[in-house]
Amino acid sequence: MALEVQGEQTLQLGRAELWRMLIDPAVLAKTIPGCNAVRRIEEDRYEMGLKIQVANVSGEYMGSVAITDKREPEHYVLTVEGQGSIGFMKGSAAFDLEPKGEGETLLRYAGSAELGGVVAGVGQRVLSGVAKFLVGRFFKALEKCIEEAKA
Amino acid sequence: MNFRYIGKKRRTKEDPRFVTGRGRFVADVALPGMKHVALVTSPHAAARIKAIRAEKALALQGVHYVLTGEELCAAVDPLLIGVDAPLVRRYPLANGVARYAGEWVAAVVADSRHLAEDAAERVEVDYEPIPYILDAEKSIEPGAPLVHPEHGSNVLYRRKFVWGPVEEDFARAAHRLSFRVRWGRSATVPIETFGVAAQWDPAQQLLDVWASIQMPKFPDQTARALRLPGNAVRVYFDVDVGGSFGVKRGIKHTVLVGYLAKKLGFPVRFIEDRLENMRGGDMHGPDRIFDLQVAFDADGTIRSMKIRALDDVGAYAGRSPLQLGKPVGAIVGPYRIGSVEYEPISVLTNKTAQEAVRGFGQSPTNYALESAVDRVARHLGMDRVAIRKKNFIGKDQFPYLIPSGTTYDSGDYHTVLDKALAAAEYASLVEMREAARKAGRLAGIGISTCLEPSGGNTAFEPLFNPKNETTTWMDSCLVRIDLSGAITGVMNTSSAGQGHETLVATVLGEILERDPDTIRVVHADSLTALPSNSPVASRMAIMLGGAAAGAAKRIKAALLAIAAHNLGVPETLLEYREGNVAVKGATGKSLGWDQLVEIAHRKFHRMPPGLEPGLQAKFVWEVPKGGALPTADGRIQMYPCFSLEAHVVLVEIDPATGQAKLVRYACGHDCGTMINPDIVHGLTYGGIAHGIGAALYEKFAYSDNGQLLSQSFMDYLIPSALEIPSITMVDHCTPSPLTEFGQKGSGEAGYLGAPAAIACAVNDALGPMGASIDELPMTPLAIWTRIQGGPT
Amino acid sequence: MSERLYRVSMLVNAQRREAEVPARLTLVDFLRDTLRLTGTHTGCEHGICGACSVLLDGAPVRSCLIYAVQADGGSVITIEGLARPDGTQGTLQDSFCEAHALQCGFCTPGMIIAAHALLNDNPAPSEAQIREAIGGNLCRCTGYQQIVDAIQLASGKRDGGIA
Amino acid sequence: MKAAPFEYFRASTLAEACAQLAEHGADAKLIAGGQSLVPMMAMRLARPAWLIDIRRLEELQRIESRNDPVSSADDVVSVGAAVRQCVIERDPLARASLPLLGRALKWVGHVQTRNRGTVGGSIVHADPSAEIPLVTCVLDAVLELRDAAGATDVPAREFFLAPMVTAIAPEQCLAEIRFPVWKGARVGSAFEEVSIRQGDFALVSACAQVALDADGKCIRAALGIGGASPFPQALPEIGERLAGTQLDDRTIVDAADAAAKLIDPDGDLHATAAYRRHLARVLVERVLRSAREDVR
Repeated sequence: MALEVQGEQTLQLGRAELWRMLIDPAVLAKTIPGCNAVRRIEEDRYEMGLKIQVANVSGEYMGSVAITDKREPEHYVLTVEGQGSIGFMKGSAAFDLEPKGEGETLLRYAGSAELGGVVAGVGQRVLSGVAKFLVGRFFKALEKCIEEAKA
Repeated sequence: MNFRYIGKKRRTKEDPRFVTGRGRFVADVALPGMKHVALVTSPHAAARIKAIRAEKALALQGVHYVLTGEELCAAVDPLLIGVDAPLVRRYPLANGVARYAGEWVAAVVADSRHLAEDAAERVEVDYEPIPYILDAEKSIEPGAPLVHPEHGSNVLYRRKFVWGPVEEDFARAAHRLSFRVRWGRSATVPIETFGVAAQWDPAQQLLDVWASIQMPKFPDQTARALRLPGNAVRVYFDVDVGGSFGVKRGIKHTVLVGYLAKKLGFPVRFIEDRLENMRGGDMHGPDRIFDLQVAFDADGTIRSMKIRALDDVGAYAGRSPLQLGKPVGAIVGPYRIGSVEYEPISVLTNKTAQEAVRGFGQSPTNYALESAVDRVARHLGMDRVAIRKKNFIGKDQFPYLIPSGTTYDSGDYHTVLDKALAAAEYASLVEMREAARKAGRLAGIGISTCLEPSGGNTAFEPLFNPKNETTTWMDSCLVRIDLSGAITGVMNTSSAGQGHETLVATVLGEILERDPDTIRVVHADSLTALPSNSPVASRMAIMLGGAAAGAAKRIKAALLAIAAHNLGVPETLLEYREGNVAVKGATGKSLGWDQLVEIAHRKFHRMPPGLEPGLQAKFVWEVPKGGALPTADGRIQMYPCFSLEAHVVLVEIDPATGQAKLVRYACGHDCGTMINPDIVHGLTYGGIAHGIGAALYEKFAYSDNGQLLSQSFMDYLIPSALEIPSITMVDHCTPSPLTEFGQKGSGEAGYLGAPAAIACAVNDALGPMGASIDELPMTPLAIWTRIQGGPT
Repeated sequence: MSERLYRVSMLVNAQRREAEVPARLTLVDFLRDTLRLTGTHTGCEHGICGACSVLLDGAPVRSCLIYAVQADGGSVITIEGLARPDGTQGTLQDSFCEAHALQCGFCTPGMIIAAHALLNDNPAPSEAQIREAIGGNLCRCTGYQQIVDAIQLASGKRDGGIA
Repeated sequence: MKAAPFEYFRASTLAEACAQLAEHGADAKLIAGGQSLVPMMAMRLARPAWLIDIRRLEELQRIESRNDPVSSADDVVSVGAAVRQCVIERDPLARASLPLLGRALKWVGHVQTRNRGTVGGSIVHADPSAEIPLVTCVLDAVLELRDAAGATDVPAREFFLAPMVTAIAPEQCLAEIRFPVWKGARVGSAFEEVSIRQGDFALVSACAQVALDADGKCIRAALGIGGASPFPQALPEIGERLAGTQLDDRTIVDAADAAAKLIDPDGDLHATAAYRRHLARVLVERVLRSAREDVR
């Protein structure tokens, strides 16, 4: 089951600061939906536990998150992989940061995710809506991090 | 023919136990101390299994064992496959590599199924995903990832047969057409999943097996894989099977459970849950691309065909590639087509493996053939009824030899089609279609005339695998008359709803002239059974019916011999009536059933010399006209008997939504003599419903990353009573000259023609807008897409 | 870690049945495995096929979608409970035999339960109403035709007692 | 397909249920009919540690006509969250006052699931294709959520956030649904959906309720689309546009075109996004026509 997501979001933070945030493991831990622990394996590569909880559905995954293709401060790729009892998930998204106004950055993203196991086999009807919802959660969490950073 | 019991309305022997909840299905078998299995399955389309860690699972109280492929594969032999591809090895559990999403990787044994599932979640498997291939056509291109690298290719089987002067016929024909149709991956999906329970008795060195099976040579294959002598496996054939229609094969399940029971020393049961069944039950059906070329004349005479059939069997081959073989025996359908080229190609992909489905590959082929006939008619502007009648084999042309070497036994195709048209009120159907069209709706009529080869033999095995010289495909029956004079028939296989107990009782009753309701029919176990090849291939009316008749005749012969001896007259002067034997004429000399039985059982001094005491007889029967190997050019007598079904259907499509509705459905059916009409009709209605599913609703769909998306009944859409219309059935009887009572098979009836007819109807509906659809199932989305002018 | 057990008590086919069960035991598993009433079948365990239909407090329900603890205090009728007191088949069951409304018999108990509930509500249903009432029960053998026939047959000769 | 282990508590009052929720938080799930939750638990996609059974709570079983003193406009029929779907089909008050809900229920599952499934259960499960949530949005119902601290009202139109995601907090229980009942006799409604088999999840559904004055002019219209967005979508802006029109065919076609532009469909195995958008347009047109005819 493959899912595609893409879009853009304007964030109230300058590009350089946003860049630093986006690759900060502490921020990753707070923004990746369901992420409950991040442990550094090597530069830009972390081990992580994920507990996805979307309404009634919950699934735990053990996996990793990696940041690659870095072109500071404008581009990187975020890859998340996990495996758990209800299957596996693997997703990656390319992020592009464009300066917008003063203290404002346009973040474009385009990614896809693959799912396998029971979730893919019985949930195909709603997965794409759920994916959009999770992207929304990511940005909400990110905005909160930005506010906290500013505060 | 005038029968006493055959062909008459008669309640079946089986129904009372089922309507009162007293059936005994495998899930009802509870053995003392029995443990339960749940599976760990691969979520990947293809992956190397790097490590399996079971500690956390085994730490749960009540969890007994976690079996891995590594252990199992070292201890059992690979499961048999139909074609000559010894390196495409299959075991119950993946060994090092998992080749489709859902493949079994480990099995957990626990006190309850609940606990087994708890434990299965805790088995940790390290997978390394590897490249996979999902597209059948791409799988045979160079460089495609290989499902079984040892085999060296994804092609399991490929051969081009040429029967008759194909090129000459194509050159001579006035017209040629070529097209592609695709049969979607669906299956029979019985409401009962597969299940098996096994118990090992170390004192007797005997494995007892209860399973939901419909599988030839099941005990032998199980024993062989488990490296046991055949007489160390006892399969109970009295387990009720909750539907099969071909797929209940279960060798891998049984080898797994048998191994566990033997190793662990307690009874073990595995009942697939629906998710395991859909993904890893290895029960998907044909998934076939047909490329057809047809050569025909201006008057509609079809001269020749070239058929390429590419079948995606999934990641392993059981008997599935042979489903391309059975259609060889009816490759021209009911038509006088003089020559045929046939190129079956069976390929491997990273999908769930395919298993036998009702008709064993014939329904997809019938769909392709009927699509060809419709296209020829459309091309020539000919009426679709007329073109069929033009090409039908005439009723006086039987026995009729088709180019691929099979002789059809009998038939009257014109009459059956006429009866179906009359039952459908064809003229009013045309009016309804025209009225719907005038009102802006889409409506179409579909007609199909399809053969059901029946009787079953194993001829496709040597045809597809020269190393396999199996030509014997017998079935048998044992009849016993006990001291009280009661009759018991013993059949030697399990049943999945086809009414075999009624069949045997009716046949025994007919021959012995005794009331079938007084006759008991039991299922032997595999150690007491006579040889049987199970109720596959629409064969039991013919084969079990024939065997029962043969055994009953032997009983009758014994009774006559006893009577002749005791009455002191030659048998030729005797008359058998309702079990009593009397001297012909009004002599008054006779011996009654009870007296004859008593002599046989108790009065050896009154027995004729040379006759065994007791009163029992067995009969083992080989398929009529079976028993021969194919010729070098692949001509072979496939099944002996050929039933015809003619479907006439009116479909209406909502042009705004693409939803198709079956407005009228009629079926004309000729399967020779019907032994029990209710049973034949029931099988046929059910077959039609199954065909409606294949045509409009059902598909095992895969995502681009090899995930089965229709894994539950929320997405694999079996039609309900709200989708299946009321069906008008009309019978015709052209007896088979090859069988005891003129009966032919009907176990696959309905399914063999319904998809073809519905597809033709949908295309007739789309025709006025210049659209057509070439792929099953024809879902609302697919139909709407075509209405919009998009690709299928 | 042993699972907590809950006491359940219910009338099953007019008999009081009590047991201690884990909360996650479905009503169908309770009927089949605990009480050994194996006439009720499981076909999908996710509420689509209807093979597990039983009457709970008079209404047909899917017993795979109910935990036994939820049915505590209730009254359940299974296929075994539709027979006459002497164990012979009731009118509807008899009609299923007469019309040969089954083949493998696996969906049959659920189908009869659904039909029974329909006829209790509506003694003379139309074909459309019959199809609606059994629309949630999948059968793979019969194409439903002889089932519809059987229910029509039964609707003409209900004897008012146990059907 | 056996659920993961859980503990079970049958609440005898709503307060008790809320107390349990407060104690267990996200580890607990309420169960009433269980027709959506139990299959998910069988597949182990849902695995609550606690199930709090509210099916028998009398407080959640009532269907009452309740005129809201604050709002002068509509009457209100309040439906307890644990009212079974089959009860709505038969209840005289619900039939008389909530015809649209009755029409929707014909599309919900099958007899066996409607006998068990509840109105509230369908709402909190929040399947984007489900019929009852769509009706709550279209009629602009108010959902009363209760927790240990008290009651909170949430408009249905703000309740559904994503597939199976709602605004309900783990410690809250949906207690009742208050449906506005339009005054005046000339109200018509319609519910239509396209599913592959009857009883399946809708590929797309649509429903409408309209009120016409004595001259046949539309004085009020409400409509919405299910299955074509991540949540059931009411289309108040289209309803407003229809008010004041004659609800003639041209207006209806325009409304359907406009409606189809407001949704956010996704593709899946059974329907592409384009097909869903098309069906939404077709169905909106059909339900508006049918609702109009229903008045007449």
